[in-house]
Amino acid sequence: MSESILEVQNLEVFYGNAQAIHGISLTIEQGELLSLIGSNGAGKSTLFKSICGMVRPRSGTINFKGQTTAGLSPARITEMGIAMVPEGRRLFRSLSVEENLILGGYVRRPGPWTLQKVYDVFPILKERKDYPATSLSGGQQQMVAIGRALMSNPELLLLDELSLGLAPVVIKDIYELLPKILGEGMATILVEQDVTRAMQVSDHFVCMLEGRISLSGQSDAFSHDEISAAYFGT
Amino acid sequence: MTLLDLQDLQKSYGALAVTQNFSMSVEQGDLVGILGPNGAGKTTLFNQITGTVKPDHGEVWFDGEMVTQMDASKRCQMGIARSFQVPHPFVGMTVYENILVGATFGRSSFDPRKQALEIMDKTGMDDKANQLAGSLTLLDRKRLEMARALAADPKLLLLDEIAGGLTDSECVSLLNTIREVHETGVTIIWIEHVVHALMSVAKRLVVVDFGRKVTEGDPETVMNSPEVKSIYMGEDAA
Amino acid sequence: MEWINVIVQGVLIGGLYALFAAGLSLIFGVMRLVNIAHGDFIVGAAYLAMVTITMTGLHPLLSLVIVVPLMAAIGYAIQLGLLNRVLGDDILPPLIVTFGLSIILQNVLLTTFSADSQKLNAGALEIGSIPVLPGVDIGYMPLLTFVAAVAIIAGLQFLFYRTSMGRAFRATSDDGEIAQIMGLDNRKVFAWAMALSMAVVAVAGVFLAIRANFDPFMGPSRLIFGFEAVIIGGLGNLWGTLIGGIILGVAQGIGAQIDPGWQLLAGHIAFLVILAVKPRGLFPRID
Amino acid sequence: MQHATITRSTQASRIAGILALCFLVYIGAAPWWAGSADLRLITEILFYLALASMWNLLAGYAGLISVGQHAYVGLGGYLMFSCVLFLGMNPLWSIPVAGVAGALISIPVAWLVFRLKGPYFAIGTWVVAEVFRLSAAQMSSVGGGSGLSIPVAVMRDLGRKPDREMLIYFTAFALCVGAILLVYFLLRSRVGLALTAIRDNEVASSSLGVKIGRIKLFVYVAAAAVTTMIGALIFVTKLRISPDAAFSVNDWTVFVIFIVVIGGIGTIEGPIIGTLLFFLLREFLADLGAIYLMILGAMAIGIMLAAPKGLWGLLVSRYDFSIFPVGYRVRR
Amino acid sequence: QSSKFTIGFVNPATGPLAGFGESDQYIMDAAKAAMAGIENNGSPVEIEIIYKDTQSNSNRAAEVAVELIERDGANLIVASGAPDTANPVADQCELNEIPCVTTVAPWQPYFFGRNGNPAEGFEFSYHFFWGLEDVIANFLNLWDDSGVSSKNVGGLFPNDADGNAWGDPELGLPKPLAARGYNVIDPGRYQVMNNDFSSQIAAFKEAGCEIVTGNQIPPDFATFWSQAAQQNFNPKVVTIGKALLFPSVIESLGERGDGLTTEIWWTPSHPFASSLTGETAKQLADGYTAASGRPWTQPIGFVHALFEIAADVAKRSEALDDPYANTAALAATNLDTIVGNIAWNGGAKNPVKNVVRTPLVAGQWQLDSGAPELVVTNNAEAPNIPVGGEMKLIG
Ligand SMILES: Nc1ncnc2c1ncn2[C@@H]1O[C@H](COP(=O)(O)OP(=O)(O)OP(=O)(O)O)[C@@H](O)[C@H]1O
Ligand SMILES: Nc1ncnc2c1ncn2[C@@H]1O[C@H](COP(=O)(O)OP(=O)(O)OP(=O)(O)O)[C@@H](O)[C@H]1O
Ligand SMILES: [Mg+2]
Ligand SMILES: [Mg+2]
Repeated sequence: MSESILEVQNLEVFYGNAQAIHGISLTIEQGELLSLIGSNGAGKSTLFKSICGMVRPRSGTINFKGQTTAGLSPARITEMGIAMVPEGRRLFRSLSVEENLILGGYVRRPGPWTLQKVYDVFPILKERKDYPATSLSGGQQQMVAIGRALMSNPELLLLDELSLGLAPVVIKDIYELLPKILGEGMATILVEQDVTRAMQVSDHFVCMLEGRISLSGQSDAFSHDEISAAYFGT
Repeated sequence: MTLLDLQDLQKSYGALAVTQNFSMSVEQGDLVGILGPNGAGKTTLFNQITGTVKPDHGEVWFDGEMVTQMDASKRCQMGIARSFQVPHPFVGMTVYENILVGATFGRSSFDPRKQALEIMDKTGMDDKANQLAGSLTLLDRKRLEMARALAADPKLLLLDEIAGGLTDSECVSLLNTIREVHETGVTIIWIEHVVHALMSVAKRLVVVDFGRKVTEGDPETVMNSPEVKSIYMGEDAA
Repeated sequence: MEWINVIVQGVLIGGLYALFAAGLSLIFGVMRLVNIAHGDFIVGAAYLAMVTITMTGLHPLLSLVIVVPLMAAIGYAIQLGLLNRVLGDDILPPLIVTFGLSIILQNVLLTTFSADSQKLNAGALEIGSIPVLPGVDIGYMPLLTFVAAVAIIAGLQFLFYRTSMGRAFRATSDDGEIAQIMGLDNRKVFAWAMALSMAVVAVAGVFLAIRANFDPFMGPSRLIFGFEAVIIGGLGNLWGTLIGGIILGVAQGIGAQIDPGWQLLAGHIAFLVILAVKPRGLFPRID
Repeated sequence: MQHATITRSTQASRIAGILALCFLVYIGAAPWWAGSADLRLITEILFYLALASMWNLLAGYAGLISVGQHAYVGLGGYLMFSCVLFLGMNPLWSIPVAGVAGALISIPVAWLVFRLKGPYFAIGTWVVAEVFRLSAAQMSSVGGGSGLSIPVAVMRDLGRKPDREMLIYFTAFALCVGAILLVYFLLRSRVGLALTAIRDNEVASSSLGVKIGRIKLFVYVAAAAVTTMIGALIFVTKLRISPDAAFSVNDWTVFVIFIVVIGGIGTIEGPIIGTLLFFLLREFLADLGAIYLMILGAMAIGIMLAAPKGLWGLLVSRYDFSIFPVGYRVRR
Repeated sequence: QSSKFTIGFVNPATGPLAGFGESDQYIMDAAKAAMAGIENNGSPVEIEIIYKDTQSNSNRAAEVAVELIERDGANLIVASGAPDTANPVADQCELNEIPCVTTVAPWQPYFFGRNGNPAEGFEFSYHFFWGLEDVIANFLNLWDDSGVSSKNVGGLFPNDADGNAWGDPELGLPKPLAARGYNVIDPGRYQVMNNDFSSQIAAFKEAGCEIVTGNQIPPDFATFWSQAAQQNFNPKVVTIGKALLFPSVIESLGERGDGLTTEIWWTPSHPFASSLTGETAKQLADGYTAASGRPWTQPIGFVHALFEIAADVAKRSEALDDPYANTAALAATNLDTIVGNIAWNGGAKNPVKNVVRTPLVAGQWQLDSGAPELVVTNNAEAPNIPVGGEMKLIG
């Protein structure tokens, strides 16, 4: 019996008539950091949305902690322990920084992450806690998005385009904090444009191309060229 | 002759500055590539050139006229056409009708129906003429983006990430189309993350980050600059 | 003195309009729903109060204890069972559904209660007044209505900006999709918003019914003032709604002073002039 | 490659077109086969069909959801009365005059309401209609709040009863057919192409050179002009006008909206189906009074839940088919 | 052989004017039963009554009138329920050449509102009700009875057919009131369903009015009346037309309904009897109360009279299927009905062609017995109608 926390099998997702995901299967173990790479429009965000219940797959199964998520509302899935940092941050613009964080803890799952803990990791957020969230700089906003996801004490954290629009130095900071953030036991899937960086932090990787998996395996098992071929489909 | 001249553009959304002191000029017949990290402000730059977004400060000159406050439709009729990064097809219309919109309302065209047919053939969409645009695959949506823009008979064509998600052979045929269009005298600015595609046609590259122009120059030099390697390619400058 | 009286009475009427508008503003802000049946719900609440009073013999103001939760429950059910299913980018389906509700409600009230106009009798409260200046008297009821409007708006403001439910409302209104993955059930959040809106409707209905006669068909003519107040104030701004109501009331009062025929016209014209100058209202909060 | 051709109709639509034409001729000949009562009913159906087509043009094609079109119906009525009473005009000749005046008046109104978007626009148009109603009530020369009747002598001048009815019928027929053809040809023209594009995506259409503001204004003014003319004719048959009747939101806007959404918004055929259904219901159920109205409301809700594209939309989604093709087909 | 006579009946059964149609069904059924044995030229007549609801909408009133004429082949149309119903129906009948009898609208808004020319009158439309001159005379009688000192009278006139006629400076109340020394304070026409009477109240207070008069719909009066109290305006006499017709309205005013005065067109104590059923006014009212459990209302008598006239025409017409013959029979009516004698023969009671004036008295709602009771307090204009009590001042 493996420790796999999430199992996706033969997933097919459509937007109207357009198919975005063509039969994807993957598993992730407890505590593992999986990086999901792939060019624009490969279907990474769509996969995340399917896991969270924001889009309904046409076929295939998603099992979280051995239990299917089919037919569950996104709210219910969040309660089960999945959280996402969405692409483009998508903070609530009429809420302050602190309110955004508090809302992240809406489901009140028990666990290590509290407001105080988030402020400890991102001290700058405490200084800005009463500002409207969208008045922060891009990097700070990304911190809020991460903090908001952590507040639900998830067992599986989905990070979509973690370093999108961030200055290199901010990215560096976040990546340095990443092990501390993830701590022990939290499984994580990371989507990242910055392939090299993603490979450095992850245990395994999956590369997607046009809705299919084009390459996957141990993060350190492939050369840069092999990965880039899978990435661009050359 | 300078076709497009951007002078000291500034744009912010609230506290977020997405275009900062941006100046750039493009000569008639140029083929300029723009690259930069996600969220660098490239698309926003296009929006300011086409008029869907008005800059907070600065001027846009096109074909010798100041167009900063002009409507998007007026600018299109002057000869600026674009494709959208997120394809915006008219989902309730067929492919042909989509292209016909460009041909009918774009820069002077005396027989829009015929022109739309020609463009459709040129971009290889003829076999999907009667298909509803809403039912197209991503790839075809992107092709349609370009076809529709071409139908408007532009002097300046703005392409926003149209090679993403294309296979190699598709990419080659796309590059051929772009070259053909360019040879007919159309000036092109192309935003692209597929660097090798961009490199193979662009005469000049402009790198954008945080809404600022980081470097610009001929493709080889730009791509080899340590700055670009680090901020864009995620490679160590060393 | 005459003009002072006009302004004072206009401000007081503005309180009533703000009561009509507060519930509208709430759901307009949270879910972008244009509730055409809002006016009819107000009238429905008045009838509900009437039935409650006949059955229990309570004072009209005390009947709120029963009418408010009842209306809130009705709102919750309507939202969950009906309106949630038509909410979306297109504003037309919810508009049509509430149009349909409006017509149904009017005719249900008509067949149940007949077209006779009704009134709730609040006894001495209704006719008493406080003389503030010679020629200027403030009636207890208009004052009470105004105070209720201020209290309700302050309450909603508190709820909206200081409580967890308010955070849920704002978050869902900002980005419903992401709110869901924070564990919020959009449909329930909307249902609560509608319940709250209907609780305010209940208060508005009872105050309206004490102030003046009501009949099954008077909803739409009240609704339009509510909408105007919301829009003048600016979307999503509750205090703006109160100011919108007051502007309407005072404009109508000034119009009436010139010629009673100008009373309503003056209110509408004030509305149109404000929109011509500020299409998003005076104090927009949400765009 | 150049032997590709563009067609705008299919075999099926041509056959349907011919059938529709036959039906049109049959309806046009109604004075010869219908009794006086049926003729009046058909006249009324034509009014509603024309009003519904105009509202559909606005809301279904141009995205202008107006809840204030009764402003123009009432305006038409009052313009007709003014022409008859003050200028001594023949009531039917006053109709084109009303149309022109309606178009002119709608321009400043458009300037005002176009500043508003979505729900604001809807409410704004309603308020404008209220302003029209209240203003009419202030004008004592046209009866103020009491209303006014057309002198019976004026109507008698139009001819004896059968002649007069035939004359009114043909005017209504011409207006209604004109309204539908206006929509049809407008949609087949570049305006239609632009409208469909705008409906699908405003940003993309304006980037392709579509002048959104101008097109919407054009459509609004055209709809206002036609609605005003229909209003003028409606009140020729009513004989009497009062602000509440002329600017009745239920009669001239709510019912019209119901017709369009029940039939299918954004199609030319939808309002036709909707109107027929509406009158069918009315014929059988109107005597139920309140219950009839409840049924109508429930139907509108039911349609929105079950088939948001209306009955015609439901049909089209099953069988791809159109009597009034406005699209383009490429054949080679 | 029997011939057929179809009576079309148009009235508001639903909507804001539904009060006027509240008793329609009862009266119609009773009338239908009573008309069973009618004969015309010795042969039995089969009477059919077709009822159409206007939904209180004057557009629809015109529509249903046409439907009755064209579809149902009505031989005679009867209608009541304020000018909003009577006028459009009469207009359609006039144009479509079908005889028509209307009531429950003062004759001036009926006649002049339809562009009537007193010299010519109408061809097919006939009307019976009282007129403004009656209302004025009665109101003046009431006020003279009251003995209030101030001669300033506050006027509340809405911008509708009734309000404009009542408030008209030439043809309405102001001129005749001035002739008797009363001065009408008229701030202007307000829009019906008004919710703020502050400016009127201020004007009345300023002028020291002790009398308020006008013509209002019930909701408007209720609003005015509670605002008056709130703003400390306490007139001694309040005489309002239309608003104070129905007992339910008075009931809804509670204590504040006591002492309000109004014109009275019909009561169970009117000394008339039905030509159709032989019932007295009292019997008719009691019958309705017994059947419906509701108090009597004034329109009962008038709606009943419509059917009396219809039955009379059916008896006398020379050819029941000929509109001209029916119109001629209608024009020649001379019938003692439950609202008095009706004859359009150019006598003293015909102010203009096609109109008969019915008697009008004035009275007061009194709450002495708990339930509101409409008491005739002045019958100077129609002495045959008995007085039921003394008028008292409000407050
Ligand atoms: N809401 C939607 N409606 C229709 N198509 C969509 C929608 N969202 C995504 N798509 C399409 O689905 C495909 C996969 O998109 P997705 O966003 O999952 O890609 P991605 O790998 O996350 O790309 P990126 O790197 O740009 O974030 C693309 O073709 C995209 O155009
Ligand atoms: N309407 C808007 N309101 C607020 N912020 C915006 C808006 N449009 C763009 N932005 C922000 O401006 C920044 C630049 O966006 P832009 O789309 O120009 O980036 P880009 O360089 O095209 O990125 P990509 O490579 O991902 O397409 C982003 O952070 C984006 O979130
Ligand atoms: Mg993505
Ligand atoms: Mg971009």
